Amino acid sequence: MITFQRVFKRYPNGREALAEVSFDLASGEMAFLTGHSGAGKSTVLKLIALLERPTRGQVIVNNRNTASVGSGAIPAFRRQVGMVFQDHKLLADRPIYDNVALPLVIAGVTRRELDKRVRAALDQVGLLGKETSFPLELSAGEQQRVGIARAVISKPPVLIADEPTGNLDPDLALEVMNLFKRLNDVGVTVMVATHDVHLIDRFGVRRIHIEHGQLAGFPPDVAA
Amino acid sequence: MITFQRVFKRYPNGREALAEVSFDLASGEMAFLTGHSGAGKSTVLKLIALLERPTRGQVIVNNRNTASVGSGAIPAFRRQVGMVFQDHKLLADRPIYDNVALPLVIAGVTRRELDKRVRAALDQVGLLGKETSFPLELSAGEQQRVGIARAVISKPPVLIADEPTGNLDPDLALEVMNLFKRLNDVGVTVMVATHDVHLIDRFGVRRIHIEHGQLAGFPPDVAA
Amino acid sequence: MSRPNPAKVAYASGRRSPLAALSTWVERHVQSLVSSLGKLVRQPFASALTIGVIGLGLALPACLHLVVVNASAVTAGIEKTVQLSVYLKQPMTAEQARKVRQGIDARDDVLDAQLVTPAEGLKEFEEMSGFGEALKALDDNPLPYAITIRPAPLFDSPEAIESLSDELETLPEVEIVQVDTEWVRRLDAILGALEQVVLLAAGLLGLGVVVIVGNTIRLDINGRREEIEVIKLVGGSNAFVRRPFLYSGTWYGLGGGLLAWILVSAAVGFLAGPIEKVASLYASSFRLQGLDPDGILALVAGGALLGWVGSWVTATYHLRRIEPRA
Amino acid sequence: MSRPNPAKVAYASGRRSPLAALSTWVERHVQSLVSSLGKLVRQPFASALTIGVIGLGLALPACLHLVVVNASAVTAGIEKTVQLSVYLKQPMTAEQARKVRQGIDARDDVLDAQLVTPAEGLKEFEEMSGFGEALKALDDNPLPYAITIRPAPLFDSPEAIESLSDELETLPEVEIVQVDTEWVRRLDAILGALEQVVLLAAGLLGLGVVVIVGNTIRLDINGRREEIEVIKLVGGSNAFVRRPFLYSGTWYGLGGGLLAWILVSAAVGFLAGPIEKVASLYASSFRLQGLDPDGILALVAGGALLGWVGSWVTATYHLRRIEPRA
Ligand SMILES: Nc1ncnc2c1ncn2[C@@H]1O[C@H](COP(=O)(O)OP(=O)(O)OP(=O)(O)O)[C@@H](O)[C@H]1O
Ligand SMILES: Nc1ncnc2c1ncn2[C@@H]1O[C@H](COP(=O)(O)OP(=O)(O)OP(=O)(O)O)[C@@H](O)[C@H]1O
Ligand SMILES: [Mg+2]
Ligand SMILES: [Mg+2]
Repeated sequence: MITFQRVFKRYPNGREALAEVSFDLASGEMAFLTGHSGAGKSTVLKLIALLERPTRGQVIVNNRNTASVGSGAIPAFRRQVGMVFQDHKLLADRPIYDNVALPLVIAGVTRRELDKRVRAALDQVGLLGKETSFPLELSAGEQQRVGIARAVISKPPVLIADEPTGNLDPDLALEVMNLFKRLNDVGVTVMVATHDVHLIDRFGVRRIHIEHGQLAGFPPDVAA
Repeated sequence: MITFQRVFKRYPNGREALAEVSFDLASGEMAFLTGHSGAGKSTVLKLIALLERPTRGQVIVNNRNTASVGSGAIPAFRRQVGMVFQDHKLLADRPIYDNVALPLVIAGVTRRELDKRVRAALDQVGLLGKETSFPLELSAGEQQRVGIARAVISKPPVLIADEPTGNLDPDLALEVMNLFKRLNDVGVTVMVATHDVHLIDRFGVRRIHIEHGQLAGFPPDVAA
Repeated sequence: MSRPNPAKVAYASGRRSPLAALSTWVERHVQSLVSSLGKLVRQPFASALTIGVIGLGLALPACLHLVVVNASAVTAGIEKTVQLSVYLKQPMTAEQARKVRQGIDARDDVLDAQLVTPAEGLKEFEEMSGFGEALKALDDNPLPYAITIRPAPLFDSPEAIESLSDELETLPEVEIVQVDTEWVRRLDAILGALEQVVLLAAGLLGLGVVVIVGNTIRLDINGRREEIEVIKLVGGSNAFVRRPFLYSGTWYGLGGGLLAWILVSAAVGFLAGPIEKVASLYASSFRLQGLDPDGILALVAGGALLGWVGSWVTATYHLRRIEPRA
Repeated sequence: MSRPNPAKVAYASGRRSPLAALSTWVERHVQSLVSSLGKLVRQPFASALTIGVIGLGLALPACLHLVVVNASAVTAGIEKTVQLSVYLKQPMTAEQARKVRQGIDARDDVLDAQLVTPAEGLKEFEEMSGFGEALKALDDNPLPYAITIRPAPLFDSPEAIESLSDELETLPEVEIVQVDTEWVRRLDAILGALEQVVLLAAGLLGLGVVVIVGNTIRLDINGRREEIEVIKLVGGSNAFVRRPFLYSGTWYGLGGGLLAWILVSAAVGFLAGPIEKVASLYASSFRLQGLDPDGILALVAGGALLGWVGSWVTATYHLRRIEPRA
């Protein structure tokens, strides 16, 4: 579902974020993406969502080589990839309901179905009843969960998340990871970048570790 | 240095974030602020920085009752309080140098001194050499450290940080906490809101725990 | 990717029928239309500023246009065609004078030539000068034969008239040639120049409206940069992001057009009194002319169109450049 | 708070001398000045849009003003004061005529009254009509005595002149009263109305410039909302945040003023040719008048001032409302 073939990424300012990364994530598989700060985790996810393009090498997502996706086709491509961001990326001037509904509005879903699905998604992240609140009226953890609801509402075959639990307390972090696992169980391919070594240990899923822009073996855990 | 006296906070939307919180943090003391997501940690820090005002009760910072600080005096007041934010709050269209220098520019420091201090602050967080980069060209952890450099550059007597390690890998998180500890050692009053139970255990500093808007005893650790 | 997962197949469901797609499309547009209007109404001050600027920009050429229209109406009441008076030498017989008239009348550049006998001339002079009875006392009519000439339509430019006048003066029977209604021509020249100014101003200000709307939309886009990035991040196309801006721009233009109409009507109402009073002193039945229905339509529809054009150009240009940074 | 910590005392150091503070203040302002200009230059298209709109807004009243100035210059060549011609009844002796003149001259609403004897009248008529030699043949002068009257300055309104004319006509010695130069007055009335339009337009467009700059600054503020929040978050005062916007606004206004000057000059250059050609046909030495140095200064400095005012008002109003949300 997600295949990296000898991907090299240099940013316009000359910084080389990925040296040569190759991996393959099968359809319905789940993986943690780990590595120190600045290792290149977010870069990998940006390449999958076509927020950046590789300098060299191939990135194949959902059977499509991203190199073949022209700029006009990017929106349709992105609708196949659910994303959860470190900084939530919510619309501050729209209520939670509208934020979560956004992908469906873009896809042109009818009002009735939209309403049903928004409620279901908010229920899944435990935020039913907050529809009319605005993002800034929520705590950081609550905002994070709104972002997750938005990422899954259009039922994308691929879901990527960049440190989705960084702002959550341990209980909530566990809950969110369980949510990702449940989605994975119904066939969604999931990739989660995280620092949370304790969570990684708890879930017996595949781990892709990056160090200085290259795949590497796992380091010894730093945990207490 | 920071005193809360029976503080009650209700947000305009009717949500009661703090029920009745009282504590006292002496000058030069350091404390962790903990609690589950939505407990009211950020609300406490917002009250200290006068980003919000208490509905009832007194908040006294740096010997001043915040109730006596008129809106015209808020800027001067805030210059006495260094803040590190969960979402960095950097200026995306200005290089790192300008971001870090901002508090000094506001304070009207001369060019020469400014230059010296910006370099010193960047050095402290290990980002010397990135002066001309823009925030979005940095990884999340690097941005977080830029925010810390900006918070400490004007040498404020009080430093508050809202989950400053949420986006950092464990090594870096430890390093950042050590930086806060060092600042505390030279007399800065430090208050850090965090979820990171492992760090809390490592540092033998005071812990203020909030549960449902009230001070509470510490919960058992969730860690692995 | 390999083995089909039954759960997954159910999960990625949902083709829609063409009819449902159409109804969704209509629904979307109606919603954009209403919500963009709602947004303007919710920021009354800001919208008023933009609409005010556009309204002024549209009102100005409209006002100038009315100035020209009305000034033309004033001068229209006056005989506008230039006329030449040819006074013949004395003494001259009626027969000779008629011949001269025929000669002039035959010219290509003359529409018609009319002979004025001394008797007719005297009568006209009496009426014109107001000397009335005084002249009746004259024993003898001292006036010469005269011929009044209207130049042919294609030869009424000042240059043509000058050469006509010069040529006539060389005739042996002609004493002197006079070109009349000089001041009307002078006024006409001013009006002509003014009309050029109006055209120039209308062009510039039409461009100005596009620019104003474009600028507003550009800054609006800038102000909603984050929102746009987020929408693009979750898969919104350029067209999707642009739609509300097009509606806003059109509303701005429409509002500006309506405001311009109000401004022009107010200006006409404000000036009608004094101007008509002045006119009435000269027994002129002049009435200040306002915008006719066509003009109003042009103003309002033109405003909306310019608004749409301005927002389309700007939104298309600027939205392409906003790419999500994550 | 309790025991003084030596490390801490050293840490929170740094009072500055008044001189250093002043030099920092100057340095800041110069820096804002330059950097705000730099920002405009770095967004050439966007800045050009705003400056273009302001330039148009300023150029228009300036152009209208010039229309009036030049139209006045055209009519200034013509005797402007109204004149009444009073023709006395015949027969009349010179003595009687002089008495009538004295009676009229003594009136409050008459500036002066001049007697025109039949001989003088004939001479004038000859010159005016171009009949020349023809009239020399007259045996007898058929003209009556006439009195030409210039009304007193305060009594030259159309109404006053009408009543003066009416009263004079009731005198037993008066045959008829004629009010001259009607068309000049008509033209003047049009110019007067136009001048009102110019005043109205200048007022509206001055306001328009404030509104345009204000609107631009408002949208600019909106677009930099995040930046403003961050600056306020780290302790920037309203004045600190406002400074760059004031400089931008002033630059916009100044640029607009300069552009308006260019536009007006271009329009004058564009129209001067045709208009002067028309004028030359009538042997008039009329030259199209452009902006004088005072006008240029007013345009440019006025533009800058209006820009400053617009940005000050908007920035003060809007920046207060942006409070950091964290
Ligand atoms: N847009 C960009 N332009 C230039 N350099 C960039 C850009 N984005 C990231 N980088 C650089 O690339 C490197 C990898 O960044 P990336 O964000 O992928 O790291 P990361 O593993 O996600 O780190 P973190 O855990 O701190 O989020 C960093 O050194 C960063 O400075
Ligand atoms: N501006 C606001 N308006 C209304 N309600 C708010 C606002 N900010 C916070 N709240 C509410 O107050 C409660 C406490 O929020 P706060 O941000 O203080 O929690 P927190 O402890 O920082 O949580 P987290 O760990 O998720 O950041 C939450 O339930 C939130 O919904
Ligand atoms: Mg990252
Ligand atoms: Mg918080």
